Amino acid sequence: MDLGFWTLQALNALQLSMLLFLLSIGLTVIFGLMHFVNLAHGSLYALGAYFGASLAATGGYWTGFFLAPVAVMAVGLVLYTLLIRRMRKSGPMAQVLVTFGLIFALLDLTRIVWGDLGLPMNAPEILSGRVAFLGVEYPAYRLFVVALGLGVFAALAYVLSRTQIGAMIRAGVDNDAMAACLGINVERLFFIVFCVGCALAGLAGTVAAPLLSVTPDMGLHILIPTLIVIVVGGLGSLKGAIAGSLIYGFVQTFGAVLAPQLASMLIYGFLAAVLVIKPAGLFPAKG
Amino acid sequence: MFRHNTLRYGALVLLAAGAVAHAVTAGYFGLEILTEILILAILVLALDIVAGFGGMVSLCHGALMGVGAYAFALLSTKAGISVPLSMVAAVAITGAGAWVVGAVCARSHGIYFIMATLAFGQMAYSYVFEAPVFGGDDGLGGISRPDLSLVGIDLDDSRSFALFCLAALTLVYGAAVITLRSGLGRSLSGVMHNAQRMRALGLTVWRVKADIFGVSGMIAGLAGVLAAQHSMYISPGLLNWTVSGEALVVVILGGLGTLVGPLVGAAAFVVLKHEVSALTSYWHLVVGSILIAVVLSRANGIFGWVEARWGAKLDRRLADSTRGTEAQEVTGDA
Amino acid sequence: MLELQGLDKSFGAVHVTRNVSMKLERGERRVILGPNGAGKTTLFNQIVGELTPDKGTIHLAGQDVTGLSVAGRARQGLSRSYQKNTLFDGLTVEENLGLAAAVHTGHATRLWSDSLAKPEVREIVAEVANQVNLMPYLHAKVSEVSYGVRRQLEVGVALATRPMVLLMDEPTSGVGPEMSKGFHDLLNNLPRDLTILIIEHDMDLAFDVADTITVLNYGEVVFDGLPEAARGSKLLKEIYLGSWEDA
Amino acid sequence: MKRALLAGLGLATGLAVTTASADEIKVGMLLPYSGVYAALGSEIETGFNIAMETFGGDTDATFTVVSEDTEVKPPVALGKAKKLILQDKVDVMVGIVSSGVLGAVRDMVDGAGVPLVVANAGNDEATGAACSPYITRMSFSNQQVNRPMGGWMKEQGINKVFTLAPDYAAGRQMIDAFTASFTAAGGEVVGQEFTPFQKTQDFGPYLAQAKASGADAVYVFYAGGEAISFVKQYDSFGLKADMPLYGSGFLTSPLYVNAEGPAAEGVITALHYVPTIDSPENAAFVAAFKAKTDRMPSEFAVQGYDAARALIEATKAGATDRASLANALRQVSFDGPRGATSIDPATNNIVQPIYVYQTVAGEGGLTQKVLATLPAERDPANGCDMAPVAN
Repeated sequence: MDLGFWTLQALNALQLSMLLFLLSIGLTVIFGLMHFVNLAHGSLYALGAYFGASLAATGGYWTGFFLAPVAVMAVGLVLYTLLIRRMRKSGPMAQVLVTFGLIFALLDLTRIVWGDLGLPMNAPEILSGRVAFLGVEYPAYRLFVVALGLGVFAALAYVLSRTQIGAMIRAGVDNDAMAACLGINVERLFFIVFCVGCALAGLAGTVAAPLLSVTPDMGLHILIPTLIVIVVGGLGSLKGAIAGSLIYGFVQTFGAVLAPQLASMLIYGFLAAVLVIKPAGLFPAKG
Repeated sequence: MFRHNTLRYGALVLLAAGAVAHAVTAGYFGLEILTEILILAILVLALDIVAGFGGMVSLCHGALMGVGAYAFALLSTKAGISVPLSMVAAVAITGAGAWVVGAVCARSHGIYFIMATLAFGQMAYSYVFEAPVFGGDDGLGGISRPDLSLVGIDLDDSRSFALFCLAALTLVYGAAVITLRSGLGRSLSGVMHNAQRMRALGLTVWRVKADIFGVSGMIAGLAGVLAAQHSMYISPGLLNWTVSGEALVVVILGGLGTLVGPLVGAAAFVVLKHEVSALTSYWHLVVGSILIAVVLSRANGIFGWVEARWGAKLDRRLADSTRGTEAQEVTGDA
Repeated sequence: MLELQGLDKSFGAVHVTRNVSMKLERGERRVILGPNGAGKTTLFNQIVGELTPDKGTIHLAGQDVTGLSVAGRARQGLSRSYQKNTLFDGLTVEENLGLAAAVHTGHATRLWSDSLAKPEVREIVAEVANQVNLMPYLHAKVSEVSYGVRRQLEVGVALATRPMVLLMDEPTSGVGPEMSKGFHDLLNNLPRDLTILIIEHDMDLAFDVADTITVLNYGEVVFDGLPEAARGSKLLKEIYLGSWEDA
Repeated sequence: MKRALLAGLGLATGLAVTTASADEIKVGMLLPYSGVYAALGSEIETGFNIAMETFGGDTDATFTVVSEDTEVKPPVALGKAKKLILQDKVDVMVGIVSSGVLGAVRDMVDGAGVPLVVANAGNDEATGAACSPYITRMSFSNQQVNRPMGGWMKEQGINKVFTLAPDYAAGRQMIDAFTASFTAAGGEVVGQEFTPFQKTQDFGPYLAQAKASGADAVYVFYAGGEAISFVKQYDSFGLKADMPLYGSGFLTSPLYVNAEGPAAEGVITALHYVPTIDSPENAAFVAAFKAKTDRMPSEFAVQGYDAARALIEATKAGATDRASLANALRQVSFDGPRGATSIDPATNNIVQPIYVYQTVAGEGGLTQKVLATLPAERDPANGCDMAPVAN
């Protein structure tokens, strides 16, 4: 267990964190802005993986990488127009039920379209090897995921803090009624954020496909980790999403190494502890 | 606070009559389904008490049911304690566990409360899954039902057991109504409407939440005991969050905060699932679409829809015919 | 009965109360005046425990309650009404009063008996309903009664815990002059040994009902004394120029 | 006790069950058609149907099949089993993918005296301490497919091994069986980790541990989605060159190997069936399966195929009802796609050769190269004690 070992584990943790960050940022901003609990976010992630794998099979990895998020965004657009918009004013219970129904329906739709067997998707040639990094050999693709996650984080941080639409989003998260009074078209803002959130979920799915397995239940398996991330971090904030992701990645990875018997319980214990001490997560968008 | 109205009484009578008629006439599989419905109904009543009347949407009720089931199984098969005593102990243990969870989570609200309960449920699930004493993934078998031969009832018979579960459900329903109408239940509705004001009135809000969560946990524990006796076999899957999620769906599908609605929901959900899964292995799609349709109808679940449509009308008609129109002047201003 | 000593509270750079002290004797009726943003409601929140002061102590009937929770202070005999109605909208007027009375009588946490059926609870409900003129509306839902009635209920709920000290945050806020008159009578109906602290905007009413007056400005006590003295104060005129002229 | 149990399962009045007509056998199929194992369910069913079409004419008996979805949930499966036994009054049941489900229905099947042909679930107890004259296993047992690899790997000059498996009963049984035979042969297990079952997405932490352990090779058991993730991640860390990957054959099952892609190349595992076994029986089976699905069959397909075959063989021996079917199933023996296949009447577990195979690139995708055929071995009785077969 030398330094290289711990570097390797730290990179593993970082890689898992970034994957979860891609997934949770969309969910948390949608929640913060629209107060909408989209439990079907994980299903969109699964769709991203399936679209990515199908597109990659015909046009190569990068086709999947660039088009799958667009395809998932299109699905998100349909969902928004048919369902989500009508559900905006409903209470959280109705939203839970409708998105639960969506999970069920999307699960079976993927089974009908793609079957029960896993789909193949490989990392592109250029990223399939390993590179020397910080004194260890690390899979290039995993470094790519880390870089992508950090890149998205930086881009979102820039958009949220420096641009007009970012200011509108922050205003909307803070107080949507007030934002509407200030002349912000809140509905359009919701729509944009929802679409971007869906695209990011799709991106996470495509990126995860070469790492993990593309199976129908992958969306259900990722849902709980994602919810843990956004709740630990605090809903609605970029800072919360990145903090929650990092915490999850590191607790999970180092828990598996240092306390393997507790590995599966550790993160739940951590979640419970956070909520006891800070009932609204570590960095909630609103005080 | 919970109130009965004509429609609710009517629905209860219909449900009870249907259950009894089914229990008397059904074949083996029909009795299986009925028992499944009755046990699920007990679980969703427990969930409706906290979620519908206290705003505490729990995602650990499946785990609580599992705790009841495992506590009963371990006490009765491994510790050699008699069946009735094990039942009481299992219910008490689950209630105590739920009280602690409720007390710890009481400060959280909304999705944070959901996630906090999920955390505790999943911890219990992981523990049961991994600790050898619980038999791991393979589960525990050899669980027995209570011996009622003294009163001439053989619970090992499917029909008697279904009726036994029906009796349990009736009892639980009564207990739920009493709980909700008690001082504690009234305080709970006060807390749900306005926790800040209740605090300002001098109420220790977390205690009320924890107490109600404990009562609800006892009921969930009873559901677990009955589930264990029904299958005579239990496995960790009982504690998984998906069971809690399904229970929550049943409560919302039936009508949150109506007590009667979740009973309707339980029956509808189980029957629907069995009917659809007999036709296609893609039953998730059908059930999912129906859930979406119910929500889009903008009603508070199936029973909520019925109530919104006919409940008020029915009550008004009855009120008119008996008392005349005295109810009108209340709205007058000062 | 109620004694505040040196209450200080700031949010970041904003000082909302500065070294506020006052002392209310048993049965005293004191009105707090001050322009918007003077820190009146913040002071209330500190007294009842919804905010923790940075400095200072609060004594209730000779006991230091500064460390107690909101509920703890309420159980010691402190009760408040809110400027914005804080009621149980889905419940009836009777149930609203009953909830408060049940907490006071200890029936609020009993599992096997209905608090509203208890004679001691019913007695309080009836008495309070009489005091604040809610008798005709007992069985109506809060959402069904008029704003004015809700305003009365707001005070009624606070009264139903049988407090020693009652804090009322702008009880006549949002109601017409008719209701304000009614409120005067309502106060006269209350027992004389009840200590009352009121935030009030209506000057006439304030001078009518107050035994003593405290004026807050920028979080500081700028006047503490009898109404007659307040009326003549120059300082107050400056602070309150517009509304004083009108009054 | 037994009587009480019987009664408990609702059989108090249902014991005297009559079968419809002597030569009409009603089969209850208990498989997952939804849930995580849905793919296995349909694979087994396809195999079963092919055998019925191929060999159905060999017997006078006719078969009608009632299928029920277990959803891989033990309580659901138990309810469905009760329905099949009590309401549909089936003569025999076939199926069961997960060990948990088998554990749930075991007492019911044993009590009701309805023969059950297990078509997948491999928990050792089912043909050990919890064996029943009514439960015959045509698939494999967890120890059976892993035990032979211990000796074989040692022979290949591998001395130090790191093991990994999901943390549940089957994972532990598979690894324990391997560890026992590997250490008995003189090998050393230098590290062992069990990963949270179905909750592990990233195996990176464990792979780093394996790398740091200094083992010669890694031996694992994973199946389904976890197998796909694991094999891909093992390859991406570049561990295959220094530390070859071995395992239980489910790791690179033909059902999943496609999704694993080139990452699976070179992995050596052992299993009771691979589609490249060179025999006329297998060739016929593979041809029939490919004609139907355009894919190579997996071990799950052959389990379904042989389960149907066993039924047919039993009826050929004159079995007509629950009791005689149970008795005949225990003595079944035939040459099938996996070679000489028979049931050990002492435990009712299948006796079959084990194939060590390497996943290699072939024309049209990955294929399985058989490296060694290890002789069939009976499992030890493991506490199984039941009445001998009647003749």
